[in-house]
Amino acid sequence: MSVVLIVAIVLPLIAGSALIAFPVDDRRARYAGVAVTGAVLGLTVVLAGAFDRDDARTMQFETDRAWASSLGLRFHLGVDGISLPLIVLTALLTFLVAVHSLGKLPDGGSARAYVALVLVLEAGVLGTFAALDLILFFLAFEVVLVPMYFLIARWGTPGERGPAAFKFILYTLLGSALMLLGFLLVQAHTGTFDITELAARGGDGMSRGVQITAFLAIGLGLAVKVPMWPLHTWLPDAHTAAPTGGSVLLAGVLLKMGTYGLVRIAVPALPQGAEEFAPYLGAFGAVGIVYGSLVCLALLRSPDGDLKRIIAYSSVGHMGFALLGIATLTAQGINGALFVNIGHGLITGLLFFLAGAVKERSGTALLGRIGGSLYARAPRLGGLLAFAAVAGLGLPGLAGFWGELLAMYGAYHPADELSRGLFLVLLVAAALGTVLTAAYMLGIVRAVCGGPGLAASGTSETDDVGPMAEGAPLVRVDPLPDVGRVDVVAWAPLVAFTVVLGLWPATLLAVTDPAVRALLGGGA
Amino acid sequence: MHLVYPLVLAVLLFGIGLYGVLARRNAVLVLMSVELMLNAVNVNLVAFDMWLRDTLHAGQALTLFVITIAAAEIGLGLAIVLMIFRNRATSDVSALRDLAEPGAVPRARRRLRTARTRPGSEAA
Amino acid sequence: MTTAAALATGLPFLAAVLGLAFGRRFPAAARALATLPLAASVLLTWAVAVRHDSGGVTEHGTELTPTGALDITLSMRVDGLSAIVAALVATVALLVQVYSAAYMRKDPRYSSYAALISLFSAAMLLVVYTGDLIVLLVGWEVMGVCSYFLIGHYWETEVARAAAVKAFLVTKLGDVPFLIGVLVLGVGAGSFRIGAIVDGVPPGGAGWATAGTLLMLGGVAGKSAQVPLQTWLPDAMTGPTPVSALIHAATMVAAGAYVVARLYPVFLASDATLVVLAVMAALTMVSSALFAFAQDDLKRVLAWSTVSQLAYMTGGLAAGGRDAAVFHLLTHGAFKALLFLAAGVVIHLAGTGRISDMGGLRRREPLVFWTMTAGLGALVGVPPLSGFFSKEAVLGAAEHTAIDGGAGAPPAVTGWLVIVAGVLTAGLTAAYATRLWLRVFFGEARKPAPEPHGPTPVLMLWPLAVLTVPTVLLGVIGLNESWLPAWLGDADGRAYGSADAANGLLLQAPAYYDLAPRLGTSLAAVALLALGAGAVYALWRRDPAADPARVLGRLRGPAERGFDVDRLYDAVVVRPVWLAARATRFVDRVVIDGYVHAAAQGTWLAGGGVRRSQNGNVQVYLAGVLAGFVVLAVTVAVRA
Amino acid sequence: MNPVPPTGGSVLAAAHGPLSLVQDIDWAAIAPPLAVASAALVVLLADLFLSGPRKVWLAWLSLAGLATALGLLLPLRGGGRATFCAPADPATGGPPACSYVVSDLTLVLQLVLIGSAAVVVLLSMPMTAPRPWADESGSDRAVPGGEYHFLLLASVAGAVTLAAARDLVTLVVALETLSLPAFALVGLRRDARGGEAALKYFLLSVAATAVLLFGVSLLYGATGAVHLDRIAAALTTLDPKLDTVAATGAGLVLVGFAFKVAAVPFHFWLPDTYRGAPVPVAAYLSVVSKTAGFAGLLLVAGIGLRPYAHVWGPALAVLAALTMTVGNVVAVRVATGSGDAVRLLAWSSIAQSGYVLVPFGTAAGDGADLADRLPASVAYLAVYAVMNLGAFAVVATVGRDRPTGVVGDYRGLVRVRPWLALAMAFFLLCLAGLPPGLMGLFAKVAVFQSVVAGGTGWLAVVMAVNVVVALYYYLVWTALLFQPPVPGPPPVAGDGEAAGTLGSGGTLRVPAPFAVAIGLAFGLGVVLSVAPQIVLRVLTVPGLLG
Repeated sequence: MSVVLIVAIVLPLIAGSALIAFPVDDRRARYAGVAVTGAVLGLTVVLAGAFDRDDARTMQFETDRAWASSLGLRFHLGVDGISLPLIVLTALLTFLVAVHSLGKLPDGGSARAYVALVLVLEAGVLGTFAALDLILFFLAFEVVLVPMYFLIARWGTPGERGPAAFKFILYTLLGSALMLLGFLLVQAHTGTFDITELAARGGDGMSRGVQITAFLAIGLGLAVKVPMWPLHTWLPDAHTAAPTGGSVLLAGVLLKMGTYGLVRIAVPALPQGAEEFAPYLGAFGAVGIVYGSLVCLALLRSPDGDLKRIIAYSSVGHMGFALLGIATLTAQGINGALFVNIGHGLITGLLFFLAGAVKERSGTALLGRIGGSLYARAPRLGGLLAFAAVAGLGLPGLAGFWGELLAMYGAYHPADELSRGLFLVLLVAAALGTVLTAAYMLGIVRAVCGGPGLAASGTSETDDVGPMAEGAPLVRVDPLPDVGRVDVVAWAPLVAFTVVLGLWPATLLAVTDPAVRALLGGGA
Repeated sequence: MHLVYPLVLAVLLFGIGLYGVLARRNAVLVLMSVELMLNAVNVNLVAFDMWLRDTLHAGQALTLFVITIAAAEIGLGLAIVLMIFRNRATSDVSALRDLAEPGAVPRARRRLRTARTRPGSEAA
Repeated sequence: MTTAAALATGLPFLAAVLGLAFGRRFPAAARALATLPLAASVLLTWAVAVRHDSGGVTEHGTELTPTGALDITLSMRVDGLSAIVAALVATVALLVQVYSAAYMRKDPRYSSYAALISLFSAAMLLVVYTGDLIVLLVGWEVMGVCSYFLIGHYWETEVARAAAVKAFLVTKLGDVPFLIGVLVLGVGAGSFRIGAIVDGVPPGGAGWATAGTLLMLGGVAGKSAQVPLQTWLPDAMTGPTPVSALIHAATMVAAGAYVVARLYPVFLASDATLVVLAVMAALTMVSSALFAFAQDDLKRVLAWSTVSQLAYMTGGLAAGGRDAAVFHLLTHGAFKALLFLAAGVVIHLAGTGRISDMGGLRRREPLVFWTMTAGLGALVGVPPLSGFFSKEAVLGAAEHTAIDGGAGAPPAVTGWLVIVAGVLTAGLTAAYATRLWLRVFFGEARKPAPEPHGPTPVLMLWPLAVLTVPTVLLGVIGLNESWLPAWLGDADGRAYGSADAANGLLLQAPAYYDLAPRLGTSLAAVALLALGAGAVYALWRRDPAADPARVLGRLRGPAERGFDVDRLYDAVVVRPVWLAARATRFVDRVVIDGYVHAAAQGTWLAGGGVRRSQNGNVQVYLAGVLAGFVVLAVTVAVRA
Repeated sequence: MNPVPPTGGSVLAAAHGPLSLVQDIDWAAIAPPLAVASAALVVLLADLFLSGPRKVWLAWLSLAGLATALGLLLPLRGGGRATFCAPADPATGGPPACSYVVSDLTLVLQLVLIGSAAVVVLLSMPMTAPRPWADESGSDRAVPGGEYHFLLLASVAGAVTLAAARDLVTLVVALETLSLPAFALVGLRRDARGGEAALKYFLLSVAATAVLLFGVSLLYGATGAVHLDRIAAALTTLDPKLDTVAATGAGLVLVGFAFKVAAVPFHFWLPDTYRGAPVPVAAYLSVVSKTAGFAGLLLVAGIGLRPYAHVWGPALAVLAALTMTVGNVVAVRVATGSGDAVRLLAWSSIAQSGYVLVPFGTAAGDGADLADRLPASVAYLAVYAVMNLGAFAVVATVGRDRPTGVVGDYRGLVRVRPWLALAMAFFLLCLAGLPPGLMGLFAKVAVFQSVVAGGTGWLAVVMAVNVVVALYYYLVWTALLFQPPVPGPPPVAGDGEAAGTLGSGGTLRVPAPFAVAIGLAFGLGVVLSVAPQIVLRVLTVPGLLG
């Protein structure tokens, strides 16, 4: 089975580079893209099937071969309860983006190049989630940068794509360079890059000072990617400028590499470092939640409030919960963080698909000029946007709730060495953050979906003589093209998974919980 | 005689050569001052050799090499200066400003230059 | 038994999912899809109630999910309280679905409306039946979002959109402390299961119990529109009337009181919570009754009256009368649903919702007149009707706590608060009910009513008749101890024999289980009632056209606007949030992003500076080299 | 194969009688530089007899010479062969010190030097051969083939010898043999710019050499020895009076080599020289001359001045930080300002030499753990040679048909020459150290590893920031390769040449030798990216600095 894992990672890489190297006409390239990403999705599903659930704590499908022995780098891959869900999510989202690319692509480059870059991106992300060697993790972490840069710079919105793409890649590279320094510091003191070995050792062999410095370097690098509050300013620009497929992948999957890194590497390998920085991490996470929602509220009212920018800031808020969950250093907190990863990936992926669709139909993403009354003009699209917004605000019964609940549960009852007073304050801040999140999410629905009825539908006078009758003669709007066939295929899995994960969270928690307990048990 | 005399001489010679290289405008004079610096080195080497009573006489061997190197350099240096003189009709070292970074040369000197380097097209 | 309960919850949920997914394509099937599954769940809930009779708790469940610490279980906990309330909820929901089948027949979005009503019913049944607090929270918030969508049903109008957002945000604000309360109780008792929490609280009370219950009061206030968070309910009237009938009268708003009743032993153990609850209830009772008196819109009057009646229930709970409060919950559910549905017909007839334009409608639709009169009578507490018995039961319990409260009973102050507020509200209720009754049905129509489109459809009238039966007769079940109190069982759900109450085997003093009206409180209540009704009647007699509410004089304006609590919220909460939002955006754009751009700019300028040093002059280069050599030589020499 | 001392050139019995003048020479050890030097002479002579079109043979001759030199490296694998050894001085009783030692380090460096020189010869074929690739237009006007190849091979001979020199005299002579022909090569085109570049390079280089020699003399005076290992021994037991003299001498020697590798503030000559010289010569300077400079630095600092590590360690650390930062920061302005391709590569090569200097900066104490720090520089040098030569090869190719030599000329190259554009993108991303340029990434990780292990944290952070700044201008260039042509009239060329941007369909011919050079570099790059252990093995070779 370990061969399946390798093929799942290497196949998109080879296909992508082949597409870049050999000229193929656009139509066949798009179908090739769908085929390859579909195959990878199939492989990951096979992996999920073959995954031994009640032994979710140990690494499975492992391959471990030397690559550059004098550097200490080994080609060491493996999957456990923590990385399996993320791998399946990556494969799913990339497949949906490939399907989405069958429709209209923004101009800026050939579809062949677009699909190739998406495939290379997928290989990078899958590599990051499956890597069990620090340098291999760093390498896969960086493979993602160049394709994402070109996706934004070439297919983004013409005005702001250049600087936004540069801001994204330079900011993230600075983070990952610092992270590399942290890795090398760890290797200098423990002599190994192997993540499972480091987790098993739980930080002995490194003095407290070294652990703190290493955690600071690695933490900063990963925090840029999460994004943690003060290091987040690259995200809104990147999202506003990125094409739909790019935004979905950026928000759906790339952000998860940060939190995954924290859970997989920083917390278990450097327990004393984690203990030292947990309050700061939690504080920045909570600030991120409130800060993100406040900025979204401001964007709702401001003239240049862009729908995609609001969804980008909502990602800052949601990932704040993940950080808070991790900062509690408890099993339920980290389970919550992993659940937020998956839930946010699905919901924000759907939100960005919808935002892209709205932008495509109304020509602009600016709330002021979208023209509102989406319920009337494109009922199914309006309904889906309402569903995604409600899921986004963390409605229980949908995927967004469980992660936030567990993070708050962890914050209420953090690990013993952490100060309960601080985490209670963070809990209250996060809880109030959910109210603010609800405010701007419903604000979006109110600004985009509500509005005057359709001109053609005739006066829908109901018997109820409610406010309708007394209203002034209402302005009428003309209909927009509703959800197309490609869109349905691209979005249906996201909606389905959001509901399934919402109603039956055990599908995910049963897999991650044993691995997290092993991590903390082994680590602390 | 005590070692310090030749050393002081060498340092003085080196200083003079250094000043010559920095201050003189004419290329040939600059070459001469470089020679001075090299000869200072020779003085130094021979002085140390005697002082150390080195059986291998490494110092003097190196002096011979330095002398030959100096000769080669001067030959080549003069050839280059000659070429510039033929191209530019001047051997003023500070007049050669073609290869400066665009925008680094103060405005006053720019008009002197013949081929204006084209301002590059703005990169994306 | 629990499987029947699970099925009762699952059927409407299934209907909702099918309705939302395929509603648009098969509108005809929507009506059947709305009523049939709900009818089945009514039968199931009644079967559960009957089979339970006065038995103990039956609970079955499986582990929903591991969380890393306390696991969450998906379980159905059927005890007397949940069986009866579930039956009420299912029945009212069915009646509302039938009523709105006719009421909304021309509305293009009927299928999604009906699906949302089914989803709401499923969520409410989940809240009623579930045995785990987290799952209760799930049902709790799904109800919130259904009420948001249903209030915003007429999203064409701005006022509906605003009311929907306001309703959701205010309840969500209440849900924040509720969630934290759930966490506190869960961690305190070592499990999220209601059974474990109820048994886990020590008789003398515990820190976590008091804290947890106090925090949960936030959620109760939000959902049941009690004093701090009551402003959203009157605005929610912009939704269709059947929605108001179901959600904002009988079921959702009662969920707050239901949760307190469900976890009653925990509340009993924390006196501080009961005092706060009592204060909250008293304030709400009186103020909302006064606001109801000053309203001009028919549905807003009923909305404020709902708030004040809910305060009765929470007041009863605060004063130790759990069975009395639940009794009032049942009767109120029946007669308030009746009043709202009747109001729907009245507005349909009068063509407007404003009382000042109505008049003399009793001849137009006699059935509506008589059913509405019964409803108003029950609301006011006219002796033979159900309202009188349940209100007296609450006042009786309060009196018992005030005068001879035992060891386990709540503090006396809660009793006094509830009695005084209760009696006062009885008078005010009589006042606004009579004013409503006279101005709508008697005198001449002040505005020419539009020509109705034909007779009121029978499907709208039939539910009114059905609801009149419990409105009139339901009072009886409180008279005998072996009926309602026995069915409900003790506070912790355990059944008890007829004699146990007497010889003190139960949680509370025997008096709390006897719901028969006591002489003292009954006389006082009836006296106030007569006073209130008489005064309004006299005012009306003097000038039928004028509005009896003029007696409030200058107080009328603020009373109509609910003492401007909205403006207070706007000033204290909403505006500061917008300012904070704008400030945060400024900080984000200028300060945090500023540093990033400054770094880039710094690199740019540094590059320019150094580049200028490359000016092509060999002498400068040589100077650079030799300067470097001097610096290096000095540092080397110094360090050596 | 055989341990030191060599069996072949056994030292005559030092025990009896006075110093014997006849020395036994290990011909196998000195075969590579000898081969290159003789090839130079052969080319010089052949130039007399070949005329007209047959002049192309000169290039093939020099290639053949370099190939034989490479071949001669093979038997020396295993290293440890030494020759020209001075007998053990009876007074000090030290071991015999040899002037020419072929250790593993030397072999690696010689391999890099000769390989790079071969590629440079490939690149200079069109320029030096009259026909069929020669073209009169464009910036590469014809250069006298005979002189060019002779000078090139002479310079390479100097560089190869320098890699094996173990005493100051040989070092200095080799350095001069390397530099003098280079001055001539820069000015060989005899145009105004060439002349100016040659003069600047000459003056600065000579001044630096004078400083170097002065340092050598002081060092000799203080330690009384010329052989590096003897100097190291003497430095440990130096009497304090001579301490400052020895330290100053050491400093001055390092200044000489710092100039050679163009560390800031001794970098001023580099941009003007590269811009003035023909592109193949610029490539030669940026790779072979720089590698030789680093070889000298490695030998002197690594072996000779090892006890003074605490002195020159921090100094070189500051130098490294300065070099990286200045190189990258100015390159950013060049990329967005004039956008001159060769000048951008010049500043980029300054920044790259900063990265190579970083492991030197970690030296401290008595330099005990230098042996496992400095090999990172060697590894980086090898990788740098491949990627830099590749980049120069592409610039040379495009420069022939687009004489303006501006980065804008590369816009939309992927549509005109897809493989050329992909190769250029690969080289640039390697220089930036970002996947898909894995080779560059591994080299940077090796350097990072040595600096983090060395404990100079601040230098590691400075390098991390520099990697980010560097990415900007590499990415601006890479992005241009894939961008659609700018609509509207092509920017007016300064001197009216018909050099429209690529996008406007200007033809771009890729002569055969360029294609071979780029293919070789790209192939080697891909191989090293997939299997970095080939070059990274250097990191864990025991006693590399033996």
